[in-house]
Amino acid sequence: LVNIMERKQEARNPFYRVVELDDETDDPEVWGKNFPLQYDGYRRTVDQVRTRYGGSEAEPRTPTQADPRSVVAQSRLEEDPRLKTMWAGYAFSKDFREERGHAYMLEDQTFTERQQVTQQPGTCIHCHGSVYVPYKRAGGGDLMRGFEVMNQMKFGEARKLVSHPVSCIDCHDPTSMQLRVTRPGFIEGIRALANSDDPVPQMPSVERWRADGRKDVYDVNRMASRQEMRAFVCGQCHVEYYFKGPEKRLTYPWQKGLKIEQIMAYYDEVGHKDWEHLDSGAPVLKAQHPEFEMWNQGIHARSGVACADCHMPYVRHGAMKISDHHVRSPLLNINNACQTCHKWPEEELRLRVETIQGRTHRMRGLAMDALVQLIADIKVAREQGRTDAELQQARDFQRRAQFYLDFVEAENSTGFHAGQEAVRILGESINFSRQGQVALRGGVVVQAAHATP
Amino acid sequence: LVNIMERKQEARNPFYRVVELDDETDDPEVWGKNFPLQYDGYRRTVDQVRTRYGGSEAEPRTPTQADPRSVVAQSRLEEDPRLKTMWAGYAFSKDFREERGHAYMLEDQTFTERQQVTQQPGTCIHCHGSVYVPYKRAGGGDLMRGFEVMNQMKFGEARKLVSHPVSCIDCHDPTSMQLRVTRPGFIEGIRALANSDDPVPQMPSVERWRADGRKDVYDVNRMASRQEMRAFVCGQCHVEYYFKGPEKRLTYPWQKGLKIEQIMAYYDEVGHKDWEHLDSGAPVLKAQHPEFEMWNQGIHARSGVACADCHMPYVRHGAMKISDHHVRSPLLNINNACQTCHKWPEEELRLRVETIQGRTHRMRGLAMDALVQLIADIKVAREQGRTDAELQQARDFQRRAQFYLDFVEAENSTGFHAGQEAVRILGESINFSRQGQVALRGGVVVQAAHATP
Amino acid sequence: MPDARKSWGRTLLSATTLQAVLVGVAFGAALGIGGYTFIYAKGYSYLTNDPAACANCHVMDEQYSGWLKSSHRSVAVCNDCHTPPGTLGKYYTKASNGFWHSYYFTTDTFHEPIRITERNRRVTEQACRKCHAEVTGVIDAHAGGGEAGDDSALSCIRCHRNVGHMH
Ligand code: HEC
Ligand code: HEC
Ligand code: HEC
Ligand code: HEC
Ligand code: HEC
Ligand code: HEC
Ligand code: HEC
Ligand code: HEC
Ligand code: HEC
Ligand code: HEC
Ligand code: HEC
Ligand code: HEC
Ligand code: HEC
Ligand code: HEC
Ligand SMILES: [Ca+2]
Ligand SMILES: [Ca+2]
Repeated sequence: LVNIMERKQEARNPFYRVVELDDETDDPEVWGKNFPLQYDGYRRTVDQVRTRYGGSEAEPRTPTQADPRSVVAQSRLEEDPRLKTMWAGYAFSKDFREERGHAYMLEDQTFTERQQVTQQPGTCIHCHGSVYVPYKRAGGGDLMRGFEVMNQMKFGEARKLVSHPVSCIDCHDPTSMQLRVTRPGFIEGIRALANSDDPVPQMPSVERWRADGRKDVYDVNRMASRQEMRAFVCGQCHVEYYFKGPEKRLTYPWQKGLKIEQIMAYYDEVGHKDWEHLDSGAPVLKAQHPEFEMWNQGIHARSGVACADCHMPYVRHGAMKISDHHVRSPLLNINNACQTCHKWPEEELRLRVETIQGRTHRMRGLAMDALVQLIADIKVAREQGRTDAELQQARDFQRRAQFYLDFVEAENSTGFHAGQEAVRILGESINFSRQGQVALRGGVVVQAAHATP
Repeated sequence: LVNIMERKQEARNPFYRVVELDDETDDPEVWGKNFPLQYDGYRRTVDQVRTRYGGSEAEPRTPTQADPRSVVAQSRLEEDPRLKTMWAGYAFSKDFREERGHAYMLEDQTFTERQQVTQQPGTCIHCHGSVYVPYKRAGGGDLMRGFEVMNQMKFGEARKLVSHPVSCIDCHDPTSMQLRVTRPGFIEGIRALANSDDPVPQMPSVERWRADGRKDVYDVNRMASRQEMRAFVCGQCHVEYYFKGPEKRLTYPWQKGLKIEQIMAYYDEVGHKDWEHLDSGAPVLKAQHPEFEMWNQGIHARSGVACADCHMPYVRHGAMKISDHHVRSPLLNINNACQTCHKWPEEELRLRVETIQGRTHRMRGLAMDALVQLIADIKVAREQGRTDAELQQARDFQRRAQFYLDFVEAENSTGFHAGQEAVRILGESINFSRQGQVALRGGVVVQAAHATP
Repeated sequence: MPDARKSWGRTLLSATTLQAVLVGVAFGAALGIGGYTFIYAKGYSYLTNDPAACANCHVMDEQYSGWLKSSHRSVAVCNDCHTPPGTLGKYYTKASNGFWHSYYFTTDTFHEPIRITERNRRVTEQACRKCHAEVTGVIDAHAGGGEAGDDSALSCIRCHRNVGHMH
């Protein structure tokens, strides 16, 4: 067993190389032999601690045949029943829980009731397991090919091919340990974004590629800076998405840009709907965890502060410091996550976050009330026998109101990642819902709302 | 080469005392003899330069008998005619201009058309001129007494007693040069705030007074820290206000706190209205320049950054640093105003401000459309002969929608002072306007909007 | 990332047009001025290691008093962070900074607040690593060389801006 410190050019790496890692090693325990400290942190993502709006709460349950989990996170549906109305007719109205640590991603996906009420595609697994090796195997060495193959399996089949939650190999090159993006969804999504004209000052490498005449394609692993990669590896999964076409291809809706207006316009253009609303019959959409998109609208992204800076801050171990692989709410670790950059007391920093979250939470409540009232109105109008033509406008308002609201509701920082933008989106949602109610009653030029200077 | 010699000298003697200043010296030119650099800056507030949303534009006009001004700032009413609808029946619908530098405060107040359409009280002068000496004279040495006396004069009479715009003596003690508050309105307002239970972590001296058992009264000049005074001297005038009772006593509505909900609740409680809306008959309010209130909700106040830090930053004159008395938009002076704390390039800082202002401006537009539509609806309903009882609810919504919108519209940073809060307020305004429209049409439980968890 | 030459450009551009011309044509004169200050205003302080010496220029007062309050006051002097390792590089940097700062100080045409140039920022980033190799070895280990300034390196300053002198 060789002490790497002895070898000059590797003198920077104090770890012992106990085992050889290659591009087939997806078992984190094996990597852990070389990097025990990171592995220890990684394993601690099983912890469940609640913060004011985040973290998660361990809820005991009696295991069943269908769902052997003995502990789950609290149900968001019980916390706020209005969510059931918003999602009426969709699997989310059956089971939706607070998300918890990475260690649970595979089982939570496998056993959520949402799996029982609908037949989910293999695509799902893209973000809930260590799929890098399985994809390559399924594609005969070709990652993209494997992605396409597994997207088209039934979830159950695809699930069998995966044995770990997100693992070291999903974010790291096993030889250099450098960060790398392994997710086809992100590789294609960021490429589409680069091809758009949406300015992204917070992504220097994309702006550089554009400035250099957009030669061939934007290749994230070749072009992104290390600092960008500290956010991109998370953007592999913490994004809004949909399944495109019969091939169920996982797609990130970034063709026009990352802002809500641009994503909405994209879905309208491709005519996508996730389901038809049970009460209102509106063609609605489900937004999901757009942490990456929202972070991009915030001051931290603008200032070059990456996800890893806050969610995997450096922590000191003896003489050296390493990245804390216990990925979690930074509010459980304010000292390392925030205080190097912000010299305020921990309690003060917590209060600042909760002020931003509190405003967001209040507006979320108002937007939720408005939406639920609109849905009730359309339901009544429908029962009174109004025609689809008569309901069309109100339903269109619902589609927008609902997607805008859900975009913030599903974003897991309760607004912190982009405080002003989150509240702006909720304000627009309220405007849509209420205009829908007015439209149903007739007599006001609703278009005016867009006639704004 | 002389350059350096001079510099080494300057370092030793910052200024010469040429004249003696006492508590009667309100002529800035006299102070200027001792402090020529500050005086030079002070005089430069005549400059008119426009920024994207602020500054001001010099608009030439032909002087008339009634209004001898040959240059004014651009009319906000022409920029956005919706303002006339919002203020229908009130003096502001006749003349409302972009505000400009301190040098103009006296003449702009004296010659605005708002003076011709209404008989204004002497109270007005409190914030548009150097009233410290006049107040003391009118009160026989007693500032508060003089304040009461002049409040009850006609504007014209009070005006005659004042000869300068805000001057050195309004912010400085002539012997120590220390900052001091000279405005009765603020002295009483901040006292009322201190007596309330609204937490104000951004005002340490108030929190300390409360913690010490609220002994006698909070005395701003005795208790406030120097850093607090760097904001309080501005808060003397850049605040929301109204004239209380027949004595027309200038009052800052802070009894319950500085947030919009608290100010609204205060006005509801005392049953105050500024006028009855011409089109709708609603008992409405006019919000005015709540820079101090909004700044208090923002991250800068929370971080102890005062008005003077950005609007009167230190500038180096040779070896000494002085406060730039050319009070103006910081965007005209980004390097001194911002870069001492933010190492970003000037252009980048401008873009960050404009991003925050852009979101605010967009929401302002949506809120304005919603309000204008509500007013139109009430007008129609009225013409159709609906009773006051039937209109009561919609009018109440208008009262709220309008005050919330105006609170941000009248706040002169276009949201920058508290970006998320500004957009939140506008979102609530939209919710009020649209609910008013729905209420007029009947059939929805509007209260639900308040039933938010 | 601008290279050293570009950043000199930035520094020059920060002068008024008039000064820019002056610099262009009358480099000799500049040398004269710079040289004068170099002596009179103790510009040669650059050649010493005493932080107080840096403060011979009042425009350095802020950093000096900041340094006195900083976590590094007892462990690093200005030059530990603002000059590269190796005698030659060290004196080249000192000479050029010393000369240009003297020049700008005298002609009073520098951007305020003073901002570190790209070249000197890299020097500083290297300085951090020089003393903290042990602590940072791991986080730099897998970066492509981790040379300060190159895309694969982390910037220490991004998180530890205040270590030298509180901003
Ligand atoms: C400047 C610090 C910062 C950055 C950068 C940041 N976050 Fe966060 N994040 C937070 C805070 C603070 C919260 C709120 C945590 C809470 O409410 O307990 C949060 C919450 C979250 C949550 C929910 C956590 C929970 O406990 O439920 C997720 C998921 C998340 N962030 C992912 C990301 C991703 C992905 C990125 C980058 C695209 C990112 N964050 C960037 C600070 C940050
Ligand atoms: C392979 C997909 C994937 C990647 C890559 C990924 N995440 Fe996650 N993340 C998830 C899933 C899935 C969950 C929810 C797990 C659950 O609830 O069972 C989650 C949960 C979280 C949470 C919530 C923890 C809690 O206590 O609520 C945080 C915070 C988080 N991720 C941050 C990050 C950051 C930061 C990165 C990048 C350094 C990242 N994630 C990379 C899929 C991913
Ligand atoms: C583009 C990446 C991605 C895809 C595809 C994806 N997930 Fe997730 N999933 C996440 C992330 C990130 C989280 C954690 C954040 C959150 O819960 O909002 C999560 C959380 C979850 C959770 C825990 C919280 C909850 O919703 O109860 C479940 C269950 C889940 N996903 C199931 C699924 C199912 C079923 C599918 C396929 C239909 C799927 N996921 C597809 C990224 C993804
Ligand atoms: C969700 C993404 C993600 C996963 C999974 C992950 N890492 Fe990391 N890892 C990171 C990030 C981000 C960094 C910081 C890299 C940088 O700054 O260049 C990092 C850094 C490292 C480093 C460099 C030293 C340090 O601590 O900064 C090592 C070694 C490492 N990880 C080992 C592991 C091991 C072992 C595992 C599995 C047990 C693992 N990582 C799983 C994201 C991840
Ligand atoms: C690597 C540096 C860095 C880290 C880590 C960081 N921040 Fe920041 N933060 C910034 C910068 C830069 C800004 C923008 C203001 C500026 O330019 O100074 C900012 C702005 C803020 C603001 C004001 C903007 C707003 O949204 O209201 C808050 C609050 C804040 N940070 C809180 C936090 C918290 C809480 C954490 C930890 C969870 C954190 N920050 C982590 C650098 C950082
Ligand atoms: C952190 C910096 C900062 C602080 C602190 C601050 N402001 Fe501002 N202020 C700004 C910026 C930036 C603008 C926008 C200027 C523009 O749009 O041109 C502004 C705009 C204004 C305007 C309108 C100026 C114009 O050009 O029309 C007024 C009046 C104002 N502020 C007063 C105040 C007062 C009073 C306080 C304290 C209670 C304060 N400001 C605190 C930065 C600040
Ligand atoms: C005595 C009352 C008073 C005090 C005290 C006062 N202001 Fe003003 N301020 C005004 C008035 C009135 C105007 C508008 C003048 C006009 O438009 O004719 C104004 C205008 C301004 C403007 C707008 C300039 C422009 O170009 O649009 C700024 C910025 C400003 N004040 C900041 C401050 C700051 C900062 C302080 C404290 C250091 C302060 N003010 C103290 C009354 C005051
Ligand atoms: C509490 C302090 C205060 C009082 C009382 C006050 N003003 Fe002002 N006034 C200001 C400030 C601050 C500004 C600059 C900010 C702005 O214009 O929004 C201003 C701006 C103005 C302007 C220039 C911009 C515009 O509105 O066209 C006029 C005219 C004006 N005031 C007239 C009056 C009149 C008439 C009264 C009495 C009815 C009055 N003011 C009472 C503080 C005050
Ligand atoms: C609207 C308020 C206001 C007015 C009017 C005003 N000042 Fe000031 N002045 C300030 C503030 C704020 C400071 C900073 C004080 C501090 O930091 O303690 C200051 C500081 C000073 C100082 C201390 C040195 C410095 O520059 O920081 C002098 C001297 C001074 N002012 C002179 C004057 C003179 C002369 C006039 C009239 C021509 C004047 N001031 C008008 C607000 C004002
Ligand atoms: C005396 C110090 C100081 C000055 C001067 C200052 N800021 Fe800040 N700024 C801060 C602090 C402190 C924060 C909060 C984040 C943190 O804690 O680092 C902040 C936050 C911000 C943010 C992020 C919060 C938000 O509203 O999105 C922006 C943008 C910003 N400042 C811009 C400016 C601009 C523009 C100016 C000049 C007009 C300015 N600042 C002047 C200290 C300052
Ligand atoms: C002769 C007066 C003088 C002395 C002595 C002096 N400085 Fe400076 N320094 C200046 C001036 C003037 C500037 C601004 C020039 C500019 O912006 O390029 C400056 C700028 C700087 C900068 C930022 C700009 C850059 O070039 O990166 C650094 C770092 C710096 N000085 C460090 C030092 C150190 C370390 C010492 C002592 C060894 C020192 N200075 C001594 C006058 C001086
Ligand atoms: C001349 C050697 C030297 C240089 C150059 C140096 N340091 Fe240090 N640094 C030290 C020593 C010695 C300590 C004290 C170590 C301890 O307390 O354990 C220290 C402490 C620290 C600390 C912990 C105390 C704190 O401020 O939080 C940080 C962080 C740090 N250095 C970062 C840096 C950065 C970043 C740079 C470059 C900008 C730098 N150092 C340059 C020697 C140096
Ligand atoms: C992404 C933010 C970040 C970056 C980049 C960063 N650090 Fe740190 N650093 C931290 C945090 C957080 C800690 C605190 C770790 C702890 O106390 O557990 C730390 C700790 C340290 C310490 C030890 C302080 C002590 O407790 O003695 C030193 C020394 C240090 N850093 C130097 C550096 C140097 C040199 C670099 C550049 C090569 C660097 N850091 C880059 C965030 C960062
Ligand atoms: C421990 C490292 C360290 C020490 C010691 C140190 N500095 Fe610095 N200095 C820095 C860093 C890091 C920056 C860049 C700061 C930034 O970009 O925000 C800097 C920037 C500067 C600048 C540019 C302006 C500014 O403040 O950003 C000047 C001038 C300067 N230093 C002078 C000095 C002087 C004079 C001393 C000694 C009294 C000194 N420094 C000691 C690390 C140090
Ligand atoms: Ca959670
Ligand atoms: Ca103005």
